[in-house]
Amino acid sequence: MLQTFDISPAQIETEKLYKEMGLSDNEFEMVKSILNRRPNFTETGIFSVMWSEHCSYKTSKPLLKKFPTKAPHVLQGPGEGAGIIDIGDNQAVVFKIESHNHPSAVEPYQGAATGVGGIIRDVFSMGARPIALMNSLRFGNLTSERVKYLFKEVVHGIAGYGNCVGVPTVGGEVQFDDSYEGNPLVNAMCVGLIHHDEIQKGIAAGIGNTVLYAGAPTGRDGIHGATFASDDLAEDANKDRPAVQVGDPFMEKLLIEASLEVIHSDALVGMQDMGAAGLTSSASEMASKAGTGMEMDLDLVPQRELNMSAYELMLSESQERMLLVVKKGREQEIIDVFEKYGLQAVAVGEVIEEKTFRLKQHGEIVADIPVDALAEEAPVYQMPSKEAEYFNTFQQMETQIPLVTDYTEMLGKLLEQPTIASKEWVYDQYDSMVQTNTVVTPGSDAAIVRIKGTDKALAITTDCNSRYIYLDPETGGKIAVAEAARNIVCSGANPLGLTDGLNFGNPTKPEIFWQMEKSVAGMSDACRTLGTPVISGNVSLYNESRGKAIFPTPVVGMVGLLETLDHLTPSYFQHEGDLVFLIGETKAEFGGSELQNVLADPDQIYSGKAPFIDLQVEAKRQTQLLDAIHQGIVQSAHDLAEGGLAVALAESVFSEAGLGVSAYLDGDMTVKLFSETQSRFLVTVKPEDEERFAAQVEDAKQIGVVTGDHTYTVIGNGEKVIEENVHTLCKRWKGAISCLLKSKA
Amino acid sequence: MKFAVIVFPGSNCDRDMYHAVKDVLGEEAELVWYENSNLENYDAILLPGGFSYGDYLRSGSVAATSDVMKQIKEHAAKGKPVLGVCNGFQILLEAGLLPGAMLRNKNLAFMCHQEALRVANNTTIFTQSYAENEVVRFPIAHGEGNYYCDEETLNELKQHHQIVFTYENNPNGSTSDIAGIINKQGNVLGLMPHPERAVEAIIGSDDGLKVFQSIVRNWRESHVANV
Amino acid sequence: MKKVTVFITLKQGVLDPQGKAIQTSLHSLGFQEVEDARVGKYIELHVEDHENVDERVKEMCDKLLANPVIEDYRFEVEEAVRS
Amino acid sequence: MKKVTVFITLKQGVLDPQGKAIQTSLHSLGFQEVEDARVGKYIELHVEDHENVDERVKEMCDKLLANPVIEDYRFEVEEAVRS
Ligand SMILES: Nc1ncnc2c1ncn2[C@@H]1O[C@H](COP(=O)(O)OP(=O)(O)O)[C@@H](O)[C@H]1O
Ligand SMILES: [Mg+2]
Repeated sequence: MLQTFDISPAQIETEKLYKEMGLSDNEFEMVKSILNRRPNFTETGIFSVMWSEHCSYKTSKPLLKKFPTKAPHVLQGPGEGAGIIDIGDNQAVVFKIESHNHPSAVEPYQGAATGVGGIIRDVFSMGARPIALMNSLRFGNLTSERVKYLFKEVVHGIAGYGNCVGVPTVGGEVQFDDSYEGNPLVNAMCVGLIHHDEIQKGIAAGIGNTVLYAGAPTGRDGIHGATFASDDLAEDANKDRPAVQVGDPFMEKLLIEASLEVIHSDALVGMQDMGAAGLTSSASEMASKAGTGMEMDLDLVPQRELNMSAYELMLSESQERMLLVVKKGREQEIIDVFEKYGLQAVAVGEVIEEKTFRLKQHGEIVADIPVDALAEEAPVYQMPSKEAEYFNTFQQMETQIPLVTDYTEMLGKLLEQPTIASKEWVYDQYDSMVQTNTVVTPGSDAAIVRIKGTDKALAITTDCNSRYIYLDPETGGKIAVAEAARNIVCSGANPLGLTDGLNFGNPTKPEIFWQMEKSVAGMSDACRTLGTPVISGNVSLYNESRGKAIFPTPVVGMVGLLETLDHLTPSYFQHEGDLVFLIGETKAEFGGSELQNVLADPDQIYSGKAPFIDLQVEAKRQTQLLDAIHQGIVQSAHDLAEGGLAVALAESVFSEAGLGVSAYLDGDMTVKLFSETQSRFLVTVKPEDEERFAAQVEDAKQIGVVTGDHTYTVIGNGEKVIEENVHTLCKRWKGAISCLLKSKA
Repeated sequence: MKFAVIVFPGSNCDRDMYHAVKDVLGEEAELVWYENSNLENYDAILLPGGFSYGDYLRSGSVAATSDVMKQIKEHAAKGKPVLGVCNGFQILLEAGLLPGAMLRNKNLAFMCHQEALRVANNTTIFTQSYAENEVVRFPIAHGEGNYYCDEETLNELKQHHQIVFTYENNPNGSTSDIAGIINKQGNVLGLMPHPERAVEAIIGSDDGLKVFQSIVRNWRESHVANV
Repeated sequence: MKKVTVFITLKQGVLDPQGKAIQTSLHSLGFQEVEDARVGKYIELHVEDHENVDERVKEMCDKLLANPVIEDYRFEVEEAVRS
Repeated sequence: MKKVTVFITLKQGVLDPQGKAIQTSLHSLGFQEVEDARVGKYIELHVEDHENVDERVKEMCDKLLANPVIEDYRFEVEEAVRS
């Protein structure tokens, strides 16, 4: 680690030490002209973290502007700790997703755990009580010991943290593909509930007010985490290891309770968590937003280790810390609340009129920077973009129908693919029920969390099929949003809005930037058509290992509202004799499909076109299905995703109800069973509601009936093509992941 | 009847317990912060689940040494009901109010799902609303619920009918499938599964309600008798 | 200043699932020679000098650090080297 | 047969919430003299005699027992006393 003591501003410039910290030559020149002098070591560090992609979004900002972010029900769009959407009755829902990919690649347990801790702080720092967690994970295929280790430890880390803080982890997704082998993705989402009058902002208003530091003391953990999160993962991740932070979920739990208690005091002016770039970003952003300045005395900052330099104190990413601005003279009231919970809260500075960020240590000024230069005036780059070569090739490819001879065996094989297989091994380790609001636990399309004291509930899902996005970023981007909305609609809820977690490779490569640009364009289109504004999000770039990028993975975290629990609709079949309807026609679409994954040669697994999607058709079907659900004529609804109809039918009979299905299909069986055509739903209806349903939902066609014999049967063109015991299929689906984890590489 | 739900730093099922008693059952209940509390005016004490003091060192070990435990011991000595669920059970074990100890689940993982339980003793003040040998469903959510005691203690538990709930399909390796035990006096119950998470059908089961109903019924009966 | 090291182990006869898991993993990594593994805790305390350090530490163990139902403990006291 | 004792401790500077909690709790129990507490793991292995016991154990630590990102380890090897 660089030491600050002996390094002079001149040395930083002549020896180009700023480069080591992540600033380019050009940026260093900008810093000099902002300050009208050379920055010292601490200041250089502060600029480098604030201008890192993680804090400034310098390459992604132009893209993020394309997202629709406004709607009458949006109370807070992107820009604060988390976005807020009105749900009526003076209540609102607060949510955001955040990535912790790089820390998790290096130390999976702590990386994932602190990712959960960070996103929870984003939500309760708005004044909301965290009521649900989700996680969206990507790993390489479960064949190497390293990948298995990463997968197991990430799950343990999420469980270790989330379970302890008492926020239920109600759902998520896990996908496995080789592109994530060296660079797993760990995205965590938190949802909170708030009353309108409790909304807090991270602002440092009121000249003379006091800046309070609360929570864990600062150590040397995670220094340069923000810039580290913006770097390509070195082949030997070991060298980054000292940067790993360790979380203390117990401390977090106390911070939640204390923070949610102080918001009721009118002594509190603003509150923000210390996330990436720690004290630096929280303090400077709070001042910048309020149009004020801030002065802090670093000697007052609680410290866990001896002899910490100003640079280390400002850049540390020690966890479980908050920054508050409190009315002058009323500090003690706030401090008392924290003390009740055994937490330290100390005055470390004050809000000043001069719009500068001034830090003192040992009686000397160690940094003096115009506040806006850090937050608002960070450089923004328009990266060059170039269509990926593979794209053109894939677009030219003729659609081929893969050869499947044994449909029963293929169904079983698909159910064993880890991306499709039951994720029970994962979610059984999460406390999904604490707070006693979880109406639908993990294992369905969307998780459902009721709101006590009302008849309402929230539906929550995360989705992103990155295979489609790799093949065709724009279409894939549309599909990601549409699929999330489908999951929400199937549960009976109305989609409200979404948070996005944009995970991509190195944006300075034109083909990667093209992927970003196109997928954001596709997502934005879908958001507009489906009426789901983007209220928050996160960008994680440089997800590469050995120079190879991950599949573009813009995760969508969507929240919907059930106006009444009467609308709640299960994803699996309910009664023998119900009619099974398929909404939407099926075309031969295998690009990026699970069938392609199973059959293809290992060198070129995915190829061809991504499935086509017409957003107008999507919107129409979602609206019609939701109307039918609200009229009470739908017994179950499930969307079709990986593995197509065959897998969706299987998932619909894997329940304790002991049901089976008989489906009748015509045409090419491989297409009908395994194609991944979009905008399709599997719905069951009571026989007496058949006509009403068909009148309501235009594109629905009956394809079978729910049976009571626990058998999965498909009659294709008049012949039996699949007949299998449901229990046998279920066992393969349920056991696949633990089986892969146990088997030797 | 008035319930106290003790809140330790790190308790996280305190509100759930409160909701079950106050909102679902309709009895009086208060959340009582572990410090400076006076428990004299409460008729029953509930120790909720969670991770008191982060469950650092051993689950429940730090909470078990806190001052409030002295009052809880006094309360128990008077024969008043004490119910510890999950972390609350672990605290009761660590404090010596119940015999035995908790080990990590045999698969070393935290687990959370519904479990079928058998009411092995329906004559206690916590279970008298259940039928004999009734099988019920409560959620479990724990990493250290593998109940351990030595032979001698086990024999004693059996002899005095102190085993109140057992698992139908032992998920965690507990000795003799034990899910919940009671003290010899019959007024301190500890159990790993969560009855307070099973009080409304909408959240998966309402089989746990009878635990709280039993406590209330018993209290009413004895108070009517006293009047 | 004294440095106290407390070793806490599971009692003989108490099943140690963690130890068992370690043994299994070591085997699958090719360390067939491992016949048994047991996991315990190791606590380092720095304690101000005090007349009865030994007695005080014993008390700490009995009151908090070890659970006598399942655990045994022993400890060592030495002069702390200031770092 | 050798008895191997592995001591695993958190690296200097790595947060040890468990140690912190123990220290606070010892204080509230009246053991004010405790200035610091750190928690580590203590693993006892019984290992068949092998030419390179030390090397093998080092390998076990690197591969499985310790997490080199946040932990340090040391170990002792002695002749096992059969019990
Ligand atoms: N990482 C995870 N954490 C919690 N729940 C998960 C996770 N991964 C998958 N699940 C749950 O498993 C179920 C199936 O997931 P998935 O196959 O992604 O569903 P879908 O295709 O309908 O989006 C969902 O209920 C989901 O919440
Ligand atoms: Mg789905």
